[in-house]
Amino acid sequence: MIKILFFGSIAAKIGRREMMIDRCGLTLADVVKEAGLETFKPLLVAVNQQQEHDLNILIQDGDEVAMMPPFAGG
Amino acid sequence: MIKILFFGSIAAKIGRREMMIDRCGLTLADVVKEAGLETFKPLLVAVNQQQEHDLNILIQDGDEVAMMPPFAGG
Amino acid sequence: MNSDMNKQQDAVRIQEADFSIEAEVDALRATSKRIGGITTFLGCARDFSEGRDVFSINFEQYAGMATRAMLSLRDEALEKFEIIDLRIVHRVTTVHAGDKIVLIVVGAEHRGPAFEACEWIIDSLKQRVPIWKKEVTPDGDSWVTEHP
Amino acid sequence: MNSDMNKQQDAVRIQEADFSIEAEVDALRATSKRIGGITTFLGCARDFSEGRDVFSINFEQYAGMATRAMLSLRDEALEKFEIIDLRIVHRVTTVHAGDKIVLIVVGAEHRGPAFEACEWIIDSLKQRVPIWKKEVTPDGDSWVTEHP
Repeated sequence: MIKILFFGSIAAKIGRREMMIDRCGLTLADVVKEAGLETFKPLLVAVNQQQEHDLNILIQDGDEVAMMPPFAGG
Repeated sequence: MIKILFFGSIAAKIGRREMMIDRCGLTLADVVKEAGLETFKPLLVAVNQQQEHDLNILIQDGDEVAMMPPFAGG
Repeated sequence: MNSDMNKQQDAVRIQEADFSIEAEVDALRATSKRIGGITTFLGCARDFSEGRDVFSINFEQYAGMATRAMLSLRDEALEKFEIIDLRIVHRVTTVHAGDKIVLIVVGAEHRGPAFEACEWIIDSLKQRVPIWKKEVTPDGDSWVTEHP
Repeated sequence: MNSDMNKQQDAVRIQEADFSIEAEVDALRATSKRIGGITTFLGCARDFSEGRDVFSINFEQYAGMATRAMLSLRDEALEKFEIIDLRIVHRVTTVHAGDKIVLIVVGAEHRGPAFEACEWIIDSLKQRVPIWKKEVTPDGDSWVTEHP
């Protein structure tokens, strides 16, 4: 099971904050596509709370993937 | 009457904080000499609470002249 | 080890509650008498942004990752600059004009590195810490996308 | 005019008493809701200097000229940088390790000018405000001559 989290304007756009995917062998790019965010730019992605720039990595069962718009703290 | 004020290490060196001179037609350089500070370096001088770099100006009766080592606030 | 851990986590916090600048500066000063200069940056909510009135700002964080990113900023700054210690507190809640949002406190022996580090931390925080804000304006809600 | 004068003199002070950072920052924030970033610099007494222990530091000022010089620094900074307001408080008394000496608080719409102005003010204060300090050390008294 892969847990996807949505934040900020992305959560507002998608209308939810969380989504589960129960499939194996997905790349990070596949997960972004499953979430319907392949055209969302700029999109920041984190895997298990670490920012990840390589969309080709394989996502493992139990991973937490976050879909994030650019940060705006401070 | 010209009032001369001494500050910081200069007051410590000269052993007093104030001195009066009752003479006319003195330049700032003369006043520095009267105070015995012509060889003290670096010496900052203020006339009536404004820093003064021109030692040739004439000091007027009633002026307040300050003999100051480099500042060390903060 | 455990008390070091607590100390470090106390030095970097994300919270709803308002904070005291004095208390954070005092906590920093208590860590070393070698500190000669302390710089702070306080970010406050303004009553307008890009020409519009702003009623309030709602903050949101990626809990966990945001704190981890701030801890790693702190470690990196302690490594990168000649400073003695630093603290970061960021509120995640709804704030109004004049309210405090973020505080960075940096202590060093000399002021140059304290200024450098303080500015680097707030710049880096905006780029690396997963926090977002939505401004509530007369024209509706608006997610802030730039790093001003 | 009179109340402007009072406000300005309150914003720049030389005093024996300790000061509150929070109170100074609050006083600054009260002047405008357009302030988005506040930088501060706090100078503290260290317990050693140039490798020697320091028991205490005695400050001395040219009363009158020191305040005038600080007021003119403030005016110049408000002119020179894109900032909204600023405050300067300097203690002139005997302080010990860890004691607060000087505080500069700068408020601006954006943080860049606030950092720039704050650093410029402390640098300029050291060069232009007639204040001196004598360190009391195990080897005797020593006037501080450098601008570190």
